[in-house]
Amino acid sequence: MADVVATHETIVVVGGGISGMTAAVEAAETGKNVVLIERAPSLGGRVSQLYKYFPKLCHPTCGMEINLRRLRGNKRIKVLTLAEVTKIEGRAGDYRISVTAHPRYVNENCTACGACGEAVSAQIPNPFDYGMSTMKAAYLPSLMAYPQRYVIDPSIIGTPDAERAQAACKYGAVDLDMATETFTLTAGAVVWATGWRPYDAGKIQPYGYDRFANVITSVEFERLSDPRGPTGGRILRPSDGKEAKNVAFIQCAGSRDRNHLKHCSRICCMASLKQTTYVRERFGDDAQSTIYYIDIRAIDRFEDFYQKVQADSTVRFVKSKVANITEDEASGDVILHGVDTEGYHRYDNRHDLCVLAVGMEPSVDIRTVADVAVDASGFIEMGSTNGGIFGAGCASNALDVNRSVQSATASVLRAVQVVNRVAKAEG
Amino acid sequence: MARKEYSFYPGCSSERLTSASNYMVSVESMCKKLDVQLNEIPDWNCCGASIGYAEGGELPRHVMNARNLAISEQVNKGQDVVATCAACWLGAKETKDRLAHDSDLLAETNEALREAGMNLQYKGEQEVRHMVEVLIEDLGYDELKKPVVKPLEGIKFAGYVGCQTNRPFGIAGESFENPKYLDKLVEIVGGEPVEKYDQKVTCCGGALAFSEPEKSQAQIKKIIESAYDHGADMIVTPCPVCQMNVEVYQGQINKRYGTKFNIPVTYYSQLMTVAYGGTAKEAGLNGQIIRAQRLEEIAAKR
Amino acid sequence: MTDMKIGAYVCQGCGLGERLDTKALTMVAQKEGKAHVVREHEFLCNSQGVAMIQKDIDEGVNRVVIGACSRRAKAEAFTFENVAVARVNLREQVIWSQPPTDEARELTQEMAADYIRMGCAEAKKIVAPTPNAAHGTNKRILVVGGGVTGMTAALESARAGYEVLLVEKAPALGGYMASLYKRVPSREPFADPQPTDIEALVAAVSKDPKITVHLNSRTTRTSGAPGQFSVDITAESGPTRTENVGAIVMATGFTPYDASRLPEFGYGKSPNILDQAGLEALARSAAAKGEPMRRPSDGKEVQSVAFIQCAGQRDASGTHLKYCSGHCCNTSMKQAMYFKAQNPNIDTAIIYTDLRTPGNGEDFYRSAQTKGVIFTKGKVQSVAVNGDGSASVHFHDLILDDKAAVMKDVDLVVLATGQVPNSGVNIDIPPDATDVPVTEAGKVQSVSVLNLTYRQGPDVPQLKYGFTDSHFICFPYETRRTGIYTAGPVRRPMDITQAVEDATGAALKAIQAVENAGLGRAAHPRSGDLSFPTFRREGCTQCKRCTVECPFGAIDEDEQRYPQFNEGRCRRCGTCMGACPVRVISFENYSVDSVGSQIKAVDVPDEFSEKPRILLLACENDAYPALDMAGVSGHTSSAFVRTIPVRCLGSVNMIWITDALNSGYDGVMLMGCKHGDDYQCHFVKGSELASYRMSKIDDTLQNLNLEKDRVRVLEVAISDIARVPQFINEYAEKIQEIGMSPFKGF
Amino acid sequence: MSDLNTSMVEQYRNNFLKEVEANVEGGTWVKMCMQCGVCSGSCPLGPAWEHPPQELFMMIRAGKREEVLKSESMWMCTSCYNCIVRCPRELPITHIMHGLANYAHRLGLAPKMNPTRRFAKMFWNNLVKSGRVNEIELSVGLYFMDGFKTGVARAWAMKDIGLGMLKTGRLNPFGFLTHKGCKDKRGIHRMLKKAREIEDRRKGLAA
Repeated sequence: MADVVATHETIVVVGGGISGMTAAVEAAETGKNVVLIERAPSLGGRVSQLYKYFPKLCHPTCGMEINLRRLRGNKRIKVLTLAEVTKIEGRAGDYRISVTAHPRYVNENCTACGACGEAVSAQIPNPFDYGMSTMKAAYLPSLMAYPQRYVIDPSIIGTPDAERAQAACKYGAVDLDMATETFTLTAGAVVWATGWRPYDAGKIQPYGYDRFANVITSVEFERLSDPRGPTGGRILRPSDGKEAKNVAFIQCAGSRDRNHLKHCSRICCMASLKQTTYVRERFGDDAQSTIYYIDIRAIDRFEDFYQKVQADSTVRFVKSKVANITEDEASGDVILHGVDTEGYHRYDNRHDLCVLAVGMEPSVDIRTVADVAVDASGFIEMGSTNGGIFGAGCASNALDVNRSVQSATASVLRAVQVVNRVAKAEG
Repeated sequence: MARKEYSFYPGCSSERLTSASNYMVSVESMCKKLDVQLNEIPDWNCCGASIGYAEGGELPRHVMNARNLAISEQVNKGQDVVATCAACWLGAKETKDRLAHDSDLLAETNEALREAGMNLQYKGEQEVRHMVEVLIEDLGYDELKKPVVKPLEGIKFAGYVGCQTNRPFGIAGESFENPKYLDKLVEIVGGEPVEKYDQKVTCCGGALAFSEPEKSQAQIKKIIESAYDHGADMIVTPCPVCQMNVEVYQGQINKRYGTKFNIPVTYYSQLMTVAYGGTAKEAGLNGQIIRAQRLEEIAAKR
Repeated sequence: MTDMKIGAYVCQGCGLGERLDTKALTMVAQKEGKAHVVREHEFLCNSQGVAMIQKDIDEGVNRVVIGACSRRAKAEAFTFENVAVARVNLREQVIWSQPPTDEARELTQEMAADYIRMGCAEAKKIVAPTPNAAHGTNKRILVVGGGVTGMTAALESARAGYEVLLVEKAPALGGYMASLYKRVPSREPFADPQPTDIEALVAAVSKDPKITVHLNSRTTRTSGAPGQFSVDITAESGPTRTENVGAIVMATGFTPYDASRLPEFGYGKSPNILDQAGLEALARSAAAKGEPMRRPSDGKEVQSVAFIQCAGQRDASGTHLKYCSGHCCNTSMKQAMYFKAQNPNIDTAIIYTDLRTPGNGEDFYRSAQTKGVIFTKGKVQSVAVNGDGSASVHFHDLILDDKAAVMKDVDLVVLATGQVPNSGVNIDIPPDATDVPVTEAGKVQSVSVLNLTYRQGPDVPQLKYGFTDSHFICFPYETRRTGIYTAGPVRRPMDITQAVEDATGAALKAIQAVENAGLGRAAHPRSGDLSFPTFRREGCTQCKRCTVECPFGAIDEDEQRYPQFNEGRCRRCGTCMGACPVRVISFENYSVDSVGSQIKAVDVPDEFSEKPRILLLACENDAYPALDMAGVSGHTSSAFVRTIPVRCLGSVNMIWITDALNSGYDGVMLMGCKHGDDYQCHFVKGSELASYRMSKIDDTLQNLNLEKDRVRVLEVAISDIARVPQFINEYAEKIQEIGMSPFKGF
Repeated sequence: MSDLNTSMVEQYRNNFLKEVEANVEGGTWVKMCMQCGVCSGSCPLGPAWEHPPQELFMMIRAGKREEVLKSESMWMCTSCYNCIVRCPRELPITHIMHGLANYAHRLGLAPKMNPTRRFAKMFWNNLVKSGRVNEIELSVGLYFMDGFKTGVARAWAMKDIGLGMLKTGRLNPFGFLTHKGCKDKRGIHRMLKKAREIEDRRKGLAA
């Protein structure tokens, strides 16, 4: 990566999701040089795996297109994909950042013509669909992938498949000799935007995510509802491919729970409210959605959306933390057991599918990389204690997309302050 | 010198001619085979059981358990306390747990303890553990497999863990909803565990067996039905209360619900004793009201 | 201006070479497109290909036509300094949208040829834009509002090295936060109320050499554009000074919802019934005196308090605020803790329907419970005031389902009322309107904050409920007034922690605005665009449509009532260009002519050819990418369609459609973004205006006596990858059905 | 027995909650409940509860002293600990239920004829007598607690089980005579007497 030029006036942004991309373009459009580092082979992050955003029910790719255009057209931004930050040393205005870059086995000659994908036969689980579908081992990570370049999966390196991929490429873009590189970058400030990961639903034992096929997570449900997803958006349940018209949503699956995550993950209520509209969109009046909740947290104008969903006759609300789930082995249906605490009503409700609104936890433990203050949940604490390293988006708190972008924009100013001080000092 | 020694708290139901005497017999045989020595706590008393709460209240129950632990600290120095009964284990462990976090309660407990003989004082020096914990953690599955000479081939066991061996403390590394250790033990002795036995941690209503028979028997029915549905030949359990309830009420349940239940309910220790080559008597199989014939046959084999 | 020299380049990579006769295409470029230089290349986007083009440029080529992949691909490779580039999308929208069969070959080639013609036609009409010389360069930031949001914005801007002007209408800095006893905690362990530290903030602002503070002052006139705003600051005492600034952060905060509109909760009937602001005052004065909190009515030491959540909020009926103010649950817990700190035996009950403490607020919730604050899920029906000054709260206990639950004889009742934004005048409500929204009525005053001299009104447009929030999830700082950013509770209901974050973000955007204004670059979403609208004064009929329709209020009127373009405020969407009936408005690289000539460049076969021609004008932000991705995904669509990307449907000028129909096209499709409440148009009003204009197309069609179906307007989202080709094919069938246009060959 | 019974309780005020916090095992946790109901849904005897745990907690906060203490509900607890391990707020619900039952029982408010209350009393007295449970005495005592006739009937209904236990050597027919129990019976009795005194002192209950 000798071609990466970074100075004490450079802002390094770690994480290429919505927060990181925002931070990168906002900083670059303020006239700063940026290196954007993403672990995956393309930018976009978790939001690119969402079908729609609440409360507008618009599509994440819409904003993504604009951000990518801003990014493509801006010479101040250098993007590194398949790269991970392993260590950050130094202080505000003078950081040395160790980076490990994993091989893509495809160079910049790639035109994304797709020939290698056709040549390869091996299928691998598709991470974009959380493994609910498979894809060729030479692939374009997504239709919106940036960089718009194919990836050869390491699993086929050294196999005839890899040779076939190389042979199929007319442009010498497939380079099987690529190897892992490690190098060090200089930076004045760091925006840490590594985002969140869904809480491990298997740990919530009473809900049997690890035992019952038709108990899935909210992020998986996004893929099931997306026309570009594994079921072409036809909400088919895993056990038998039957249409899931009667769907249960369990709130606080892992959140607000001393046995799991003690914080409230903020987005889950709105996410489930939104997902009832997917069921409605797909099955019309045959849809049946039930939300099991403790408190519906639809703050500020989100309240409008809550009231809109409440008005939908196909959606039921049950004030209850579900006690446990059992499976009807014959049908594969899930049966939720518990008590509606508004007036004490016991239920044993049968559903086609149960969606766990899983909580958010930071996707990376930054303490393994840098000396930074975090809260009890591992989110980066705001404040000056962190020198020139600033948390952005869900690395700093459980936030929705809009607040993540706000947070990213704010973190850019904090980074700009640092590099401007440096610039002044260096004259 | 045995390879392991423990301070042993048998509990009321393990005495001669009591409801779990067969458990006791098999535990003794099992431990002999495994070269584990149990040193009974002298003049131990009842744990009070969970049902003791109404009349006993809080402190008296803790005091009862503290007395046993204090005697153990005095007599069986440096040994972990081991119980075979879920209630005894839980009672003692809860007391240890509460007294460790509540100095007032500790003071009050010792104040009362002084009234008993042997000028006792509870210090909380010893761990309180269940026999199953000891087997899994101190010996380990591999060690437990070694002595097997008569694998219990072809017998399908529903591993019924029940409540108090499982909650709130449970066995380290096991989940409350789907603990696997009983199934592992069954595998080790060559038997076949029931996959997806969905009632393995259902409460048998033991505490209410006498006072609310119809309610507890409704629970037991679920437990047995699922065992049958999943093709089990026998039920195996680590808890004397569970064993007794699930075994002895089958007749009444059949009357009440017109079912035809007649499934043996055994202890893990009985399985191991037989697999280790012990006789039916050594395994306390003669203590089964519903005979565990398949086990007896294997035990009878040369 | 040197004479035009066009270079046209056709790539053979990615299967173009196999699927198309690229040689023939270069001929088309040369003969019909009048390209001076034409070349084929087997791999145009690689270094040699690019070098080849650069060489020609160095030798005089000043207009480049690239016949290769979509403009959305390989942008880095095909950007050349000071040279206008026309991208011809032969890959995604020609060979990948057509079946790879021999039968399809002829039509595919015709398609490609047309696009080459169009590319050359466009190249003739565009030049690489250069920034307007008149752009502003002032980099000072004006912050309106001296509360925590405004002070944070000022301080953070100053720390980045920018001069700041801070205007506060009150005699002191601090705003609402200064009236708080303590604040909700912002740090681990999120257990106890925290000092506001407002004094420290005020001190920091006051002594910062880069910040100039004007107290007792208002912004009484604001004109200009990013980089060159001119602002009158008028002090209460009279004098007005005029200052120049580059960008503005509006942080005017909120006013608590008027509790006297809640007689059912007894407000006004007894001094012991307060709103949250009233309770803060009580706590402060008690603390100042070093005394316990007492009942206002008779000074009795408080023994019991009931907090009523959502008082006049989350009201679906529309009588009160419809929204949730977000902070009130935490605030009531904090206030209950005031009492627990005074005396743990004081009964403090919080009556709520949904407890809303996101993030670490959950820790604060647990902490409140640990301190003995009691939470009751219930709906309050009424509060009765007793003779002794105490009150009885009547409510429906939702857990015990007791509709007649009563909390008797409580000393204090605190109403958690909501935040009403201080957003000035709602420019969308006509002055004589009768049905004013609650939020308007709830305001203490509805006088203008900024007093903008803009043609479209004195304040920033409001989104909903008076809040000046952005409607874009991905772009929270998009206001419709370029260079003016709102932050804090005026933008959206929020607590202190969020307001601080928001202020910092808004400050960055303001700084970004002055930096870009200084370079003559456009702001989001066409960030960096150097082109700007100009108009032929002599052709203008002063119809004012452009000044009315510009979604960003960028166009004023000069003293002779001619449009006055403030390109600093302009977002380059071209809505003005679409609106102009006399077609005098244009951009250097996008004009009525540059698109019109593409339309005319298409070779329209005669009516017996069985080969209809359909014009598709597609929004470049959503529809066009969807068409690209349809190609990538292997969806095929009619070969009779000719697509032209437009900046926004708002920029579509009627003449394009009538010209197309007159020159023999058989149908015209427009694909733009969703409009209405949940609009997705990146230029806010573009697609809405387009659909409004198109609603009038029928008359035009009648005059030409053409069928209604000759024009079809469609709303598409970027994710409609599979639907877009369907729309096209359905329309192509419809055209087959109604037959060829009678206008061919004229 | 206690002036607590005559104490006036205001609805939705904290005095009953405070009473519970002072006198009931685990009582200080009642205020931590957030009414999610996972406990109520997790109880194996759920349907038998007139007021499930989370509702009892709400009733305590609402000051419904009579309804709570006179309720049969907490007597339905089987001590299975499902509620404890699932509670997101870590309330020791099982112990609170035991504590409420014990408190109601000691105040003499618990339902007189509740079978579990009566069995629990008999069980405790049985084990206290010798320091260890005397199973035969317990079961026979149980059958005959409502008099000789019903006793005979109950015993008859249970005879199969009894015989089964006898045959398999799991019941001692002569247990009445031979049951030994602990050696230090007097010590144990003194110890328990003391414990009771201390607890009553703490809870302001006259011994």
